[in-house]
Amino acid sequence: MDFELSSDQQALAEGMRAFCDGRFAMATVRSLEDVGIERGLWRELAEMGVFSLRLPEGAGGVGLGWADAALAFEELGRALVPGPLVWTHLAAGLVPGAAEGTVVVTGTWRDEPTGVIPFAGIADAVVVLDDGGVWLVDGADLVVDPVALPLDPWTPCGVVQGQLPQGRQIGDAHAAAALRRGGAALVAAQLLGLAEASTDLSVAFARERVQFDRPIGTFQALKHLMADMLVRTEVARSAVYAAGVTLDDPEVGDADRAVAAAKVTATEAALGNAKTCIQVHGGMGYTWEVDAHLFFKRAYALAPEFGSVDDWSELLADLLDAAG
Amino acid sequence: MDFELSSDQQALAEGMRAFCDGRFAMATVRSLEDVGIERGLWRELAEMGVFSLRLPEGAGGVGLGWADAALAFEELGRALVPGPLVWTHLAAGLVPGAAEGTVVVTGTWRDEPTGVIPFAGIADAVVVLDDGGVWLVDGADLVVDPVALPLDPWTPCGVVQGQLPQGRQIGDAHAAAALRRGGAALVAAQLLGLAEASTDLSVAFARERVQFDRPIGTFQALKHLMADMLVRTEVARSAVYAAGVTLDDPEVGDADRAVAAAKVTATEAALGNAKTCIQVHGGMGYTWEVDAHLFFKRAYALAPEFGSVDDWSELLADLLDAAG
Amino acid sequence: MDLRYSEAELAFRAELRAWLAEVLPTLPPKPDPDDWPARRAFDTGWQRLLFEAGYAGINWPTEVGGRGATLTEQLIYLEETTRAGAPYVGVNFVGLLHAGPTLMTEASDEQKAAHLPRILRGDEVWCQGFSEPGAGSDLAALSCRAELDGDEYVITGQKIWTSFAQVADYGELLVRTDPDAPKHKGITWLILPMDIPGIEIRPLQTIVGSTEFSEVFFDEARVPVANRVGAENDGWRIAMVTFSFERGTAFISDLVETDRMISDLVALAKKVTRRSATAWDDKALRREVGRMQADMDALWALTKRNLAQADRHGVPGPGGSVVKLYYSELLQRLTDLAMQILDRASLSRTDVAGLGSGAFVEERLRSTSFTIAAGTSQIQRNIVAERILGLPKDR
Amino acid sequence: MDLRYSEAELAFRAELRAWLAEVLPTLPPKPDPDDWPARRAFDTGWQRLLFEAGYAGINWPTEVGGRGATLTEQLIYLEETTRAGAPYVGVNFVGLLHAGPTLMTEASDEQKAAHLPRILRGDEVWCQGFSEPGAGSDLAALSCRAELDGDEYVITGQKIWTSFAQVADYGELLVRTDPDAPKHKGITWLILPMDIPGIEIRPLQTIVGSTEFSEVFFDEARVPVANRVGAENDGWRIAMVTFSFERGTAFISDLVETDRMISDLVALAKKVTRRSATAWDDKALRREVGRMQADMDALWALTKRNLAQADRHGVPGPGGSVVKLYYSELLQRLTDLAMQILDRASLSRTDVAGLGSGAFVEERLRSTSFTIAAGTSQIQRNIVAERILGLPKDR
Repeated sequence: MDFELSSDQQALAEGMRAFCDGRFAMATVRSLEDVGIERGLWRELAEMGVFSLRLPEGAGGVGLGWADAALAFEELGRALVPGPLVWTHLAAGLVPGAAEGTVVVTGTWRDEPTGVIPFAGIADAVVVLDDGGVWLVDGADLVVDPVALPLDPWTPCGVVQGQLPQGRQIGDAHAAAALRRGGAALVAAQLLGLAEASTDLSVAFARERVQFDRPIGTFQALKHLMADMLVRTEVARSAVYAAGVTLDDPEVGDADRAVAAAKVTATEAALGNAKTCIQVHGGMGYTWEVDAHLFFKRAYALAPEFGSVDDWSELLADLLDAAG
Repeated sequence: MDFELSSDQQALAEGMRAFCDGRFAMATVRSLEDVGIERGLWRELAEMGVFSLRLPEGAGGVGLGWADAALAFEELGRALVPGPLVWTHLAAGLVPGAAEGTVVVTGTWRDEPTGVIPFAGIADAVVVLDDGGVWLVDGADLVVDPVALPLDPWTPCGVVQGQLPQGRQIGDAHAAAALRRGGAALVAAQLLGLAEASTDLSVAFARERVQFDRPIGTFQALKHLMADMLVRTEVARSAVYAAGVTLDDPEVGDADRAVAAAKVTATEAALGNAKTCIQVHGGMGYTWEVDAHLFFKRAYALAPEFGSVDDWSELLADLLDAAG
Repeated sequence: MDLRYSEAELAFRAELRAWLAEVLPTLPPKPDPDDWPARRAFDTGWQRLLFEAGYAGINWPTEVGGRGATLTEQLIYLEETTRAGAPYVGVNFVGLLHAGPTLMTEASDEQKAAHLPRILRGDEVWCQGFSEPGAGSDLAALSCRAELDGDEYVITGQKIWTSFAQVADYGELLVRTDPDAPKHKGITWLILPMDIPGIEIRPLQTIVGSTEFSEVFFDEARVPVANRVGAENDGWRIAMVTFSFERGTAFISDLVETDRMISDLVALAKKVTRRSATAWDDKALRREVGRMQADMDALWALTKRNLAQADRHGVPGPGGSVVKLYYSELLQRLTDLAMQILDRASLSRTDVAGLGSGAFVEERLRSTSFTIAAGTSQIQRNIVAERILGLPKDR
Repeated sequence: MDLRYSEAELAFRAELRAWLAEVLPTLPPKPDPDDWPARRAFDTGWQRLLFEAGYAGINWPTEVGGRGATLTEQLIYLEETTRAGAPYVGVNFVGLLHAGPTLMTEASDEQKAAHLPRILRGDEVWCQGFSEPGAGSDLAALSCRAELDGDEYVITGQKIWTSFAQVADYGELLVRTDPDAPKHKGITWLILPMDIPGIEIRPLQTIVGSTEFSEVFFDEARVPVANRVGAENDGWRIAMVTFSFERGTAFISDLVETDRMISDLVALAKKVTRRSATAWDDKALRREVGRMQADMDALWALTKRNLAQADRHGVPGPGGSVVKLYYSELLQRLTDLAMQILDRASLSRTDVAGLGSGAFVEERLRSTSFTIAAGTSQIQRNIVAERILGLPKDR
């Protein structure tokens, strides 16, 4: 047992970070307001292997596992890269063009009651999960009313009008469950990245900002708020990495349970840290200019994806029940 | 409208505090460990009017209202006076001798699943509430197994063996509901008193205790913990007083709703403050010698009485539902 | 202790309610939040209506033309106007609740006569120039300079978080007149005409995308010495006098609205379906909502206690800090719970599927500022700890 | 990243498990917690069994007679012994985990030879004399004096929170040898024989009524200079060396037990009836328990990360402070939830109605100390903020 990044994993994470720093600098991310996706950048993500990461090398992929994918998605979360990254990643191998970045895929659950789908109207295809399997709906076959004012301007959404089309089946019930599990793990990784980045932003500000003749980071009350950010982040990181490893090697634990721990703790970390990040920034945290609100909005936008904290907590309780 | 203590109420509260300071100094309270009740002191409580406070003057009472009673019970809570004070107060006028302090009355709910009754085996009589009414069981008719190690050594308990006797009916269903409501309000008042006293104890300690060459009360982290104690206390105080006033004058609001707010906020204040009180005291807070644990144990001992936070929160939701 | 309204209070409520029922339907539609001239026109129009009906300056003494209402009447006024959906005080906020009260106690008779009647009638709009980029929680660290040149102060520097700057006629301005004095001792309070040369206003965009606040830049703007209120370098005391005007009424409208939001949340939860049941069938949610209502009812009772204590002793009891701390966190909890219930519907700031969801999402964003503005929760806890509990100062 | 145990690790686990299954049934019954001589006998007897089986000093290097196990083996050891209900390290705690490791790196060869083998065999019990009434979180403020008189130190002062003082043979003692030096610079580390004259031990009663801790009073107690470890006035550094010995294994037993408590809570909730249903039928409770299990599983994963990082870099990654902060609060939340479920059954510290409730009530009381002992949560947050996040020191 050695629950520490291998040197390959270290290199992967660093590579992804360097890529994001270069191609998704904050100014670039900011420029994607209201659209979320720029096709050229999307293809660059594909070239970086974001979507084909877990596809076998024979199928044009990188041949890596879930734990590696989690590291990549952590960096994408940290850099606030927008778009239906997880859905398109999951679709790679199932939907032609997804892996190559030529087809943008988003997704939903058939029993989602409000009809809201992130990037509907923008994405080329929509994957639909239900108890019976995985279905593919062409973007052109959806009638979508765009959300006028999305919570996260980098996550434009559409509301499906009328019945969601049945679509073409591209996977069985087993595959649907696997996508839900894997999707939750990767969203948890993005949330982890958000939690980290908002901690860094808070700490940097608190070291610079002077009030009462000293950096506000010397005030114990703020110090302790930020200590709790670090604690939440490290707890979540452990769960996210463990979920990745368990998805890769089911013998080391129950994959559903590991994913539940990841999604629950990473969501709490991202939301809790985003709130604290605004608070630490004081009035500046309430301005559009400071990045704090981007983390806040993205954390809320990702929280419901692939099952909420409540959903996964209930599932964990069911597992405990079954074990007891 | 004038939601501030009248001069009579001010005098009542001060009188009760002086009485408690004199007759229930901490050394006296400490001496009641494992027994909870001393008959002589109990009669002094009766003479002070603790039990007969709301009985009409014609019936040998003081003729005051629920709001006044709440002020008295706040002081009893603050001074950690042990015993089934609320049950005996509620029994005054229903159970001969209760008002005079010659008969100690405790109580329970017929559907209480565990059979635990505080002061069972010590009290002379047990009031039982159920959906059908109010019932009186003679202490001698109960077979009780004393709890070997009570959570709060000043709240010895017994576990009823076998079926709880039916008892003699002394009130109808309406009276049972009224006793539950009034009892919850007075327990909330006791919890408020606990919340206050544990704040005072913490503040006094934090002003004196020096670490790192300054009183620990200068450390912002502790300061903020104590600020939250004060906030919880004042929120709870407002709800408790409002519950008393509403019980006295049902035209000013829904009594159940007012009592719910009181029991919920006072329980949270007492528990939250008791925990913080131990934390502020550091290692000393974990010793028997310092009083912090008395507040902690009493808060937990009173929390379930006359309905828990969950019970009253659900009732409040039902009221909202009905109103909506 | 008495929670019953007197006959006079009930009559006041009835009369106000009748007037609101009559006048509100005659109002023009609410303007776009970013159309500041329209907002000024709307808010000052409403103020004029209040003035004509005798409700203007509800808390101002009758000597200066106010209503001179009791605190309970003020409570009723805020409760009824909020419930009826009457316009907020809006652009009249600084004039009516901040600068006006300061002028009343600290200004010369000429200054009072020049401004107070116009504020009451809605003829004059004020803004505030207190905070600066380097002086937020630490307001006394302000550095915007005013140098005396003949009978004028020449002002250079910057202010921030100035609401209504775009449409204000005057600003209450704190400037540093003695840079060598200890920081609280070198500050002066000026009446700033907003139309003089040397002032530049740059709106700041908030996280909800609004332009509620501005930055105001001063480049040798010249203000007559006659516009000084009180003595030179006595401005800190004067600013603090203003803060002490609060009598526990500050959050009443917010509480009324939050109370309504709890009921709205129940209605929303009954509409959101989760598998076969509604969200409201979820016991955990019901309990959580019940608990928030308990907190809300307690806060409402606390407000009444604060008013009663302010009435008797001149200052509100455990202080506005307690209400602000508890209320701002309650609102965040409430809107967070709504976000959970809404699940993917929370991704839209406008209503989805007829749920009435937009208001909750909007308020989840907006409420982030409630633990920051007008004294962060950290500053409020310091105040509670030091001024109420008597704990020693940090240093 | 790899969570699979190697063949060697699996073999270690199997062998240990077999040994435990064989030896545990032969142990005498656990003694009364307040019967200290019996506790010493029981705990040192167990230590002797460990020693004979080759498990003593699992984390000690083989050079000094320890097992020299890898960190993963230590994890397995702690996991298996806790799961099997084996005795705790008990009275051997200070010797095995604190004083022993210090002696290994800082003591003379004579001192090592005199003590290390005896600690490993369970022949020698140690206690700790660090904290004082005036030196808790601020340990360096300690004032217990040692004055040199010939070849002896004469000690006068007081220590507090000393576990096992009643039955210890030796104590690791921090004394002030230079009162004029800066506070960290005048401290010396001594091996204190507990049987010398001038030592008085007074047990302190805890809130659970136990005598886990004592106060130790010194009235001119004389300790040979030969008992000094390291140089005079170098004691603070030596004490810190000991703290740095932690490799992320400190809370493993606690985590294993808390994990089991969550399962026990499920079992309990299935037994508690509330009206017609059981507590476990309550969705809110299930969700809450599920969430705690998520936190617990994450903490367990964090522990494995800490161990892996300690293995590679010599120090555990984000530090024990993170685990301690999160774990101690999780345990308090868990036991609080149990108190709510138990309702009036929470009034008894012993089991009621066959619920298995006593352990939860007891732990609710006991866990109050977890956010205090070995560095309060406030001190831990300072450490995280300053040492991990690099925020500036308070002053």
